[in-house]
Amino acid sequence: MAVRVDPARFDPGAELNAFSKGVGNAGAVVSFTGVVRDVAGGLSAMEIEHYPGMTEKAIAAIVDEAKSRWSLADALVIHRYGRLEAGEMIMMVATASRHRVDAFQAAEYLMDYLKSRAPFWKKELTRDGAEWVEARDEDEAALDRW
Amino acid sequence: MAVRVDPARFDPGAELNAFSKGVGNAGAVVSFTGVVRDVAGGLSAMEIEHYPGMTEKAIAAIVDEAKSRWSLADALVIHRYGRLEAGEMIMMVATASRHRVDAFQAAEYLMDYLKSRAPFWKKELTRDGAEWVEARDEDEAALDRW
Amino acid sequence: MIEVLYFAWVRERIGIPRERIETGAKTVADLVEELQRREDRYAAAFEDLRALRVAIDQELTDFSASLEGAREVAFFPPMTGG
Amino acid sequence: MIEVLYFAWVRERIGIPRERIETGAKTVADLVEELQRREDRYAAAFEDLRALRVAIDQELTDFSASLEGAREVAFFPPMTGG
Repeated sequence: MAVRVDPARFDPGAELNAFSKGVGNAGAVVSFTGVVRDVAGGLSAMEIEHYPGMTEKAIAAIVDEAKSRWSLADALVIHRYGRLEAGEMIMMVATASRHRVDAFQAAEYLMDYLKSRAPFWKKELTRDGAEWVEARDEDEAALDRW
Repeated sequence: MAVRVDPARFDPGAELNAFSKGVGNAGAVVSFTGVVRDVAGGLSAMEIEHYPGMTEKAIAAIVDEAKSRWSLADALVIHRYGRLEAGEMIMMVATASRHRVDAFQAAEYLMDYLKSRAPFWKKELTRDGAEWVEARDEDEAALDRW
Repeated sequence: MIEVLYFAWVRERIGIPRERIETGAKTVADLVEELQRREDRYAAAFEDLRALRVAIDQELTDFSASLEGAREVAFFPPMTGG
Repeated sequence: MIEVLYFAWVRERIGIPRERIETGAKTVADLVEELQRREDRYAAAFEDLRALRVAIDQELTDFSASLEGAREVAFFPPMTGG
């Protein structure tokens, strides 16, 4: 299980291959990658703030919970912070299991909890200025299904 | 939307990166990769038979149905056939959407239908001989949720 | 004349991947009966129809389907892709 | 002495990312009241507690939580990671 909170760019394809190589006989690998979207009004960049120390702990706790709920051979979470340009990868989650349903469920669970329970805050920088992204009710509601 | 039915090996990481590059502003990319598992008794290889002509049509119909159900910027299906050694990639699905839930749901849908509605048949070659993999009731049942 | 295709263990039991058949069968079920009567290897392949799937012109269908206008009929076990 | 941290727009409204505070507050809510009374920028940051989250020693908690033994308290808006 690996958790990386790092401002540096990463290569999702290389990460997926390295992760898959390490999972041995797991059979099913699911990945999610999130990209900085261009927004109406022209997003020039995004700034992600986080809470060093708590971030790693919170993500580790989310991964541990996923491991207790599903049969996982391995899991990977990469989340960047700092300034990111439109089109850049923000984050990645990967899960490996013998069973595809477990790999899918665990990846969705990790995403739902990373969205609302890991201490990251996004600020969108557009031509019109800078604005903190507001948490959406539907992201909070998504936690209820687990 | 790309569908490739091909005996050749592929590089999932390179496929993921190429796919992500092409989805523009979609934001959320989900991938699934399936690997030939080693089975008890020692799997030496797997042989995948398919129905040329029908396979491509059946997969295209499954992808079209996914597009009608979810908001998808793009989708990719790669499925190999012929002889595959343990540890080799069998297949890959990728989906891209503005919304992570759509990308996840569509990828799971594609996997469920590829399992039971695309004309592929797997034969496991072990030390003890060759045996056709039997369809599992739970794979058929998985279609009911959609 | 209909092109009849066999896949996976259906192909192995019958011993050939495809053949052209001159038939007056109106439905898939009629064709299956005709084949079952031919030889033991066909009887073995079509022993339990619940374990078989059928496609007409590369579209999944069922055993009651009409063969009218059909060019290609394929018999195979449930799929195991993915 | 408690280390108090602020993130995102809470940090921006208060103007500093962290400070050490000497306080007799028993709960997070007591500490918030104390801060609100300090200056307008604190009052602005803590205007609507429903828009805020709090962590004690890097664990999410709520405003009624006790500060006994706490070394670090952090205030921030709902998270928006992923």
